[in-house]
Amino acid sequence: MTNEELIALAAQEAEDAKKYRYCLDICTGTGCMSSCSDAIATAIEAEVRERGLQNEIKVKQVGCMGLCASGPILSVQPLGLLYREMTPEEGVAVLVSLLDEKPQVEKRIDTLQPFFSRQERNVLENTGVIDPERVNDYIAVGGYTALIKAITEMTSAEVVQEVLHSGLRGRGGAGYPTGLKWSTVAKVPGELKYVVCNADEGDPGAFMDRSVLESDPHRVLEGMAIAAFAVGASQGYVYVRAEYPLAIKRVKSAIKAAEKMGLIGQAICGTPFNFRVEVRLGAGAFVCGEETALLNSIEGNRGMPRLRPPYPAQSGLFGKPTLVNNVETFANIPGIINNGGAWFARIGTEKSKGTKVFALTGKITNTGLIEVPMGITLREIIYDIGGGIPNGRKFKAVQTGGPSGGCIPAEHLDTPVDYESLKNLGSMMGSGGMVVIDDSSNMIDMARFFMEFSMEESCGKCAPCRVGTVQLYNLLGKFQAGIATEEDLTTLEELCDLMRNTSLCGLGQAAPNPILSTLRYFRHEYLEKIQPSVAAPPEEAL
Amino acid sequence: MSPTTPLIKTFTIDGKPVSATEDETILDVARQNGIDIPTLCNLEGLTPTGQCRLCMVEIGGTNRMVPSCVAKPDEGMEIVTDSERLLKYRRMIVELLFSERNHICAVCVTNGHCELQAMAQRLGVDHIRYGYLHPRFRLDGSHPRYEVDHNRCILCGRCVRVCDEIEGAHTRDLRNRGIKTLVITDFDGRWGESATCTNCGKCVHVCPTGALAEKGKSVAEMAKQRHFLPYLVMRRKGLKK
Amino acid sequence: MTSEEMSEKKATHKQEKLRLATIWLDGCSGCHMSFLDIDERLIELSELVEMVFSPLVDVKVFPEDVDITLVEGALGTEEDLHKLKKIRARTKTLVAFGDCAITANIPSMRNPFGVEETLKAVYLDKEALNLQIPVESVPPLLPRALPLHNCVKVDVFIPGCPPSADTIFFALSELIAGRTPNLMDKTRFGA
Amino acid sequence: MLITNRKIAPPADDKRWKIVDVTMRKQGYSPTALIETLHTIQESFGHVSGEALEYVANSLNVPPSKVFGVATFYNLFNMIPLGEHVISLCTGTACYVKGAGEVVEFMREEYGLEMGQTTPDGKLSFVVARCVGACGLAPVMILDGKVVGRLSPDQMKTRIREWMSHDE
Repeated sequence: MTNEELIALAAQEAEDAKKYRYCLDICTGTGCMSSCSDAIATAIEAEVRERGLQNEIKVKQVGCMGLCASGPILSVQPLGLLYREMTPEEGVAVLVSLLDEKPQVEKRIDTLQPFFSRQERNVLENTGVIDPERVNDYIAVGGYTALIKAITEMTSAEVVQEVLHSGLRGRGGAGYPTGLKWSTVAKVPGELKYVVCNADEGDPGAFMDRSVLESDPHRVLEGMAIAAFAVGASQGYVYVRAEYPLAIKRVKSAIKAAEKMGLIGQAICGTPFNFRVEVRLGAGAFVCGEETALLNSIEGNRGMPRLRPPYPAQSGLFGKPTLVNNVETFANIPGIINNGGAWFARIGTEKSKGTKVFALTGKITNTGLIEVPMGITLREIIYDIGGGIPNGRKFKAVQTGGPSGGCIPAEHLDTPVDYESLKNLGSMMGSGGMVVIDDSSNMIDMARFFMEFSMEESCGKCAPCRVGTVQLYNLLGKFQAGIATEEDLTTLEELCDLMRNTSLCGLGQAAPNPILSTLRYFRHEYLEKIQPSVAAPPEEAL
Repeated sequence: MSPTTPLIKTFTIDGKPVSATEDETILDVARQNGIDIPTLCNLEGLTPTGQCRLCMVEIGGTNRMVPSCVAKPDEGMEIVTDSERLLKYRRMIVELLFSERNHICAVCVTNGHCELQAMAQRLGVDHIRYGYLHPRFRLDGSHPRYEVDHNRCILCGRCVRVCDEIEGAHTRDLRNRGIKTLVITDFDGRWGESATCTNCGKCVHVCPTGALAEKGKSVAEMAKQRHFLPYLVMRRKGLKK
Repeated sequence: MTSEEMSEKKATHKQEKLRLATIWLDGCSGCHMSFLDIDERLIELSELVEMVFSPLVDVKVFPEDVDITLVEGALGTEEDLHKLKKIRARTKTLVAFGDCAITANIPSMRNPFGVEETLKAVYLDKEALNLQIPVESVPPLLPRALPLHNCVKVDVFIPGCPPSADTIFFALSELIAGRTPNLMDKTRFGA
Repeated sequence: MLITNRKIAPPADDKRWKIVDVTMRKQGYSPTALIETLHTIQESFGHVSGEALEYVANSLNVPPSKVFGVATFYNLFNMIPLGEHVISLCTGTACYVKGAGEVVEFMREEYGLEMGQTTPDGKLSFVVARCVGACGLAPVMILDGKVVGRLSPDQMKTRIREWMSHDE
């Protein structure tokens, strides 16, 4: 497919869209789907057929609209109306009200509320707007123009430069500058190189990558293809968690569709650039989110992290130079290529550019998927966008970064969200999970919950993580039971320090963070549990 | 000055000026210079994996630590192999290993010949601060000549590596993960019924503890013989040429 | 402590003998046997310390104000725990004496199986008369045999199964001299 | 253990093995196809049996211990068949914060099941799901493959009871 063909197709799609009076979009992300949102679509479609309005009303299954707390959500275009908590019958009722020219007021969502107005949607611009299973929908909103621009108008060095300019940093957690990673892989000589998309979103409490893959899979493929062009790779893998069946299905169908249109595959756009993509499934191991463990897993091995150096950029998948980026990172690329690095860098703080997608969950009114500019404060996210804490309870902490992150207390709510600030607070950006905790939760319980997770997910390769996580888990059990001693507190802190400094991979090194951060901000909760005198024999813990 | 990378790198270990070729690790160079860095998973002749974390050393002027068995030195580095901090971490790691399984030296076939026991002594570990986990294992005595006692295994992976890299059988691997990791034979079967084991006994002799032992040995009788390993590695290199 | 130091100490502090106690809990008495293997040096020792409680002497009640107590054996029963707490309260320097006291050693071999299964294996799964688990006049077992330091603060550890007589003598000499003995070049777990 | 270059016959005359063969053939019977093949087996048979492991080891020429090691490293593969009905409880953070722990208690009390266990009659399995990413709906369960969410622990209990009584 050439650029002209692409533009023509987009124009045709726009023309087609115009002939409908209304377009009813139903969210079919995992969240709404679990409330049978597909049945709503079916019911409305049946009604449309019955009334013979197929040429006037379009019913479309789209991806996540963000406000998962109110799903299933129905959106009416071009009126821009949103309806919450729909059932098939109610969906039909909305349709009927539209046909009566009196759009239903009941169950309408206020689209001017801060949840929508305070967001800045960039990665999620098409999410909840296009049908993720139709490549034409993506093309209609300008999809694949960035890829064609990159491979026909730019050199690979220019593409890398643009990404460097943008200041984009890895969205998987650590925040390594993406452009730098690309330029390293580009510089390593090699006939065969790989691009790997890390979609093994393992942090409990995070679903950004799932939503992006489910709602706008072509965007990720386009980003990967641009990356492949930039670094000189010809083969790509999307490593998706098996727990995300819908995302897997949509990525697979997106790959097929893109291949069919010649946007992926051999001699893309008539250029010598080849890029094939395959999907590989994770199989339930959090550690595979660590890039070297992920590579081992793609190779069919136990997902144990490798020693670095050599870094994947030099010797990655099957020993070849490999670029590993996460879903959201790739999803940022088309925008950067189309609009330029400077466009991207206009948003954000000095060191953290662009926008970030967060999954807002826990004890918060508006649970859902949001995208905000870097530098926004936690308070704005939780109180303005998130709508605060429900049930009249008090905010206690927000947990970011999953099992590798920490809990941030109320006194730091005005901290701007960027990589460095969150790290300075003893937490981390992570992949974007934000779990809000209210005053009904105990922080030792939280710390132990995460330590249990790390203990079960430790790969077992290095001793500090394999045994350290278990000992920490047991020690926290003593605190929970109120039979801990002063010495136990010292041991707890020493073990955290040991794991942080001596564990083999990032997961083990970061595993103590939930303890360290709760000790930092909620130390009194630990001290309250310490027995003044000698302790009783430890409980049977394991 | 030409910008080409010198083939020989010079640096210091504990203040002593030393040099390394491109392929040599910090541990290699330390050993050549009579500096003994503690290790448990490392064994000359097997691929180093850097997993026991005991051989970590400090890079002077930074807060960084690297596993010396795999890390290669950079020109001008100042390596510290022995500091209060390193000693503290090493002790803790050994204590964690003791707490993990049921290491009862007094009744062990390798009492007095055990690397874990010797490491505890060397590092001054006279008690274990962490709670013993006391897992339960079944012994495998099905092999006519050898036996496995997981109570004494520290998951160093030497047996897995020697079987794969030197013997070429890959009879052993690990099952599960994390604290539940266990060394297995074939499809987690009994050793005596293995279809792939060549009964060579290499795994027994590379094992640092009493986890793998010859049958019929009583307490303190199982000393390990490892001279075959560098010999075999040398022979095979020779044959390849 | 060198012998000169020791004779000096004898000369100057004759009237202020240190109060030494020893006890065995869940252990085999092997460490006490090794203690006796100090042989003739026991006489030297007796001039510096007063043995105020021990299975080797005839005292029924654990006294107050003990300077040094050597505790052999693990914590196996509730009674052991009770005793140890009392000992801790009455002792200045508590010494975990031997591997059982330090690691729970042999007694801990029952730990992976639990009390019930262990008792069943020992008292019921046998071909003998009067198969029954003893309950009367025996203290109940703790769920697990434990090292001393899991329950009380321990000041000095003397590893070994048993520690050699030389190790014990050296450790005591150092303690009497008011120093913390460094034993790791003399003994180890399982020594 | 078979060593041969020829195609190895499947353990039984069951069409599902053909699907497994397709997966392996697609990747040229490369040892790197191991995990993909295990996925296919799990999907086709509901579990990964000992004979399946042996078949894969022989077909892909991967050492038995490695096949077993890989299959047990990943949580998703189960070696024994699950019950007729499977309740997977998400144990992610959001679900935890919103009370998933009470469901664990309930399953223990009502059905005597700990996580990862199946009732002796083989009717019901209670397994852990890693975060399914539907945190907006916490707490979340997957009842026979269907995601059910946004229920209070009490409602969840009712759901489980309802669902269990269906085929009695």
